[in-house]
Amino acid sequence: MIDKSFADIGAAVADIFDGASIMIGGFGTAGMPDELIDALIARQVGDLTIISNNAGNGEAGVAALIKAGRVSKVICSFPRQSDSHHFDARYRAGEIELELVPQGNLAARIQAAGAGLGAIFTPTGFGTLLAEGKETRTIDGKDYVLEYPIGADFALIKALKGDRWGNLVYSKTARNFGPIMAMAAKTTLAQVSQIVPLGALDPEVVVTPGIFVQRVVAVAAAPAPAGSGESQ
Amino acid sequence: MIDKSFADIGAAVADIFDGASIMIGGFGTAGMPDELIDALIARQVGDLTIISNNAGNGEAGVAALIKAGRVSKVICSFPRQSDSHHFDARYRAGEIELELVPQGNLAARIQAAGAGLGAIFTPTGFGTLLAEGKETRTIDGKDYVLEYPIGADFALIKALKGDRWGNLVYSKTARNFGPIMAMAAKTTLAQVSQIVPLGALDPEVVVTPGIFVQRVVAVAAAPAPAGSGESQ
Amino acid sequence: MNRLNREQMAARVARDIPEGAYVNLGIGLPTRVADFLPGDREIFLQSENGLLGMGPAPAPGEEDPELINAGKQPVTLLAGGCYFHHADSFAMMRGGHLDICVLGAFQVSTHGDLANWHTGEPGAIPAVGGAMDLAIGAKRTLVMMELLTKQGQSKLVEQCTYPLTGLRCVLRVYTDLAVFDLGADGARVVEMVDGLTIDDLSRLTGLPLARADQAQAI
Amino acid sequence: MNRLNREQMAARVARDIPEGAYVNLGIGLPTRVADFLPGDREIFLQSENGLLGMGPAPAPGEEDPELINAGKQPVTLLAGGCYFHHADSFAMMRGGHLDICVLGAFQVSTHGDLANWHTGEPGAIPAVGGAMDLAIGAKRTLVMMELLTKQGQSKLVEQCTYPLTGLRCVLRVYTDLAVFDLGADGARVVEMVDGLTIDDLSRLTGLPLARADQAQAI
Repeated sequence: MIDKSFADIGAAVADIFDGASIMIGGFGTAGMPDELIDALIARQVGDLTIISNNAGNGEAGVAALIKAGRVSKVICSFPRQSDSHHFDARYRAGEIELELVPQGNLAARIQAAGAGLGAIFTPTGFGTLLAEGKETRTIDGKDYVLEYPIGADFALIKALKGDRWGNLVYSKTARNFGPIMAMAAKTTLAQVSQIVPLGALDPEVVVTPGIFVQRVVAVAAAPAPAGSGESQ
Repeated sequence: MIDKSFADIGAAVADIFDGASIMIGGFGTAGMPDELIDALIARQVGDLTIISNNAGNGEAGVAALIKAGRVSKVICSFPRQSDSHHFDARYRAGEIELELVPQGNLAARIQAAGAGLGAIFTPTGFGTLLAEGKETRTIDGKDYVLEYPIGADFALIKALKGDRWGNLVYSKTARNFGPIMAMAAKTTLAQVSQIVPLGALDPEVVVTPGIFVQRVVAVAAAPAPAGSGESQ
Repeated sequence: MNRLNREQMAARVARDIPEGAYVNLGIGLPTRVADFLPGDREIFLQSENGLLGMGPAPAPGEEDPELINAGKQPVTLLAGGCYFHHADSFAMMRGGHLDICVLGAFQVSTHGDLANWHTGEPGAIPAVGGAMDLAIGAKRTLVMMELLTKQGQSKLVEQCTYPLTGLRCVLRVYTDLAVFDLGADGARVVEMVDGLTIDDLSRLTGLPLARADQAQAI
Repeated sequence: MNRLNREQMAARVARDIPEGAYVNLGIGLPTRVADFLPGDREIFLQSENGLLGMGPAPAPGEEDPELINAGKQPVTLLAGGCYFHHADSFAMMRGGHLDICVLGAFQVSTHGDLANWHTGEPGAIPAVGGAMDLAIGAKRTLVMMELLTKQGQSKLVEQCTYPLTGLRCVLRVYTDLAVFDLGADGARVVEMVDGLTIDDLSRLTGLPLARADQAQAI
């Protein structure tokens, strides 16, 4: 019997190694796998390359990982936020390398990695600083930049429900990068609010098929923040 | 109020023109939009380029369109089937041009068109007849072929349910090319078994967001063939 | 001279968004356009973090941390809206499926180059988000901005001096003083506020400006 | 000499598919492997027309025309299976997510080239389907075929003469007479049926054949 669920979140991250590349889902705090990141912080691995839309905000999630000094490089589209002070400080101190990628190129490059493409000509960034030195081509009168896939050793993502085969469904805009990161990483860890019995997820509505997910960890749903309504 | 539903299937196809490129969903007969194709046949337009996985089988769907002499070119992965006699005859008579595309390249090129990519380096077909004359490149030690997007003037697809904004859900393996063709065509026509009120489709389970669909036509669900069980 | 305030600018942009349009409103000032879309017009707002059919802000106490817009503010979803992942969301944007995108800008050139992501200041931490994708993807990319900086310099320029977001992508600029159509021939004034002349605008911007055939008061 | 029949070949392949493997079984002979997968082993069958967790054929009268496999035969879906569109399906195949793909072949070369889509006959209508994607995408591409044609010619060859499906993609070939591992060094015999020698196989195939270190009877 195949059971991808892990009762122990520490065991789920136990093989993440020094120097690993790690995709982390989430857009802002929506879909940020805080508990998996906390478990990763509890392990003493560093020199990590983080691929995520943001470079952390506030004190939890990617920000906590950066604060703990475990990150040597960030590949993201939007590092600078009003509360990205942990990234800002490490970056200004020269302790973190930044590869800035337009958000659509980030999504497309992650998807390309999952789909096995060698490279893609993308329309975004042509003629800008972020395409400097990159190969370009005019196709049918439109200009494109050649971009390469972004894969990773691990992906840490957050979904709503999962089953023991790794099938996942998400909640609202917390879906964001989860499905494509799951496809692009060698090993994908999903934290979910609930592990449901096999067959409980309608096969028509599974968003991430289990083939893309290696480990599923149930975490208690966070208590709704004061003043917030439902947060399933 | 935006209402993409068409009560008259003939009106839905009324602007399809001579020489148009038309994507047609379906894998075998699953997901084949027979009623839309019948409506198209009833119009007297020809010289059509059809993009579909197969080149028709039996007497209905794409096969009927070919039989009626409306098709001058087929872009597909698998034209030859035991009952593809209408295509076979026209092809052997030199009346239909065939562009044979590996199925994964077909899917990826359609998806690339919908996503606005200029071209993609794909792993499939390298070193084969189907890549002859195409640009190739070795990336990270692996060989790829440069392939260009495939878009179309129209897509005719079959879904299970739709709403007046064009949101769609599908049935089982009848989903196949529908979602990506909807994204790649300038005008997408979806036939559905049922048009449901706005909001009746769970926003988490919509497979094709309405932005990709311009027209929705309800057709009576076909009576289940003798000896077949449920066919929603 | 009736310089438009920010609400009036947002209302002016909203007027040009037809029923049925698929629209992305950029972070900041463009977000306000939503407040001025008439309730009897069905318009589809997309947010690049994965939703289409975005509704207004939730009532206090009804916020859901997993239902936010690209500016990370709590929003709602209309009946008929839906969610999707980031690659599909940017396929909408980059694949030409959005009818209109409204963006803020540091500078826009008269031939439509856009600079809105980076001041280029040494030491500034760059952040681009979806700006470059939005700039080049929509059928019509519109900019709304005040025409002049606080120091009185024109943000409509012959050549952008800030790092570019996209080339020749902006079709129209809505400002507090005038509306401009842009193109290979340069900027044409479509509308001006009362009491302003083309000469005034040319002086303020330092640009040769033509008047569109159908130019009128805002 | 106990030449394997087709059921025995399918059973032999099935033995090598471990629990938890994600597997695509090609149209034709490979489809039969499913019948020999032990019921106590959870193995995930993928079909490129958009399903994962494929179950056995439905009972007569229970066929659903919208639930078919890549060979267009009616199938079922296991609890825990799911549906997806064609681009995601081929991402599974081409992105290296499948552990094993089992294909039929016209010819396989000793260094792993595969020819299984086209006889190259003039006048034949070519059809490729997903063959080229399957050949190059899975972590392990396996072939099952009879070693000799009806005319007695070896289908394991030094160089394929039929048009290629993929280059250097086949790792192992299961035949009715022997199992071969392929690679840059050529073919090595992993198993033979009782009563056959390496010399017999070399004579039948016309190939220099090495015996794998762990070679044994099938």
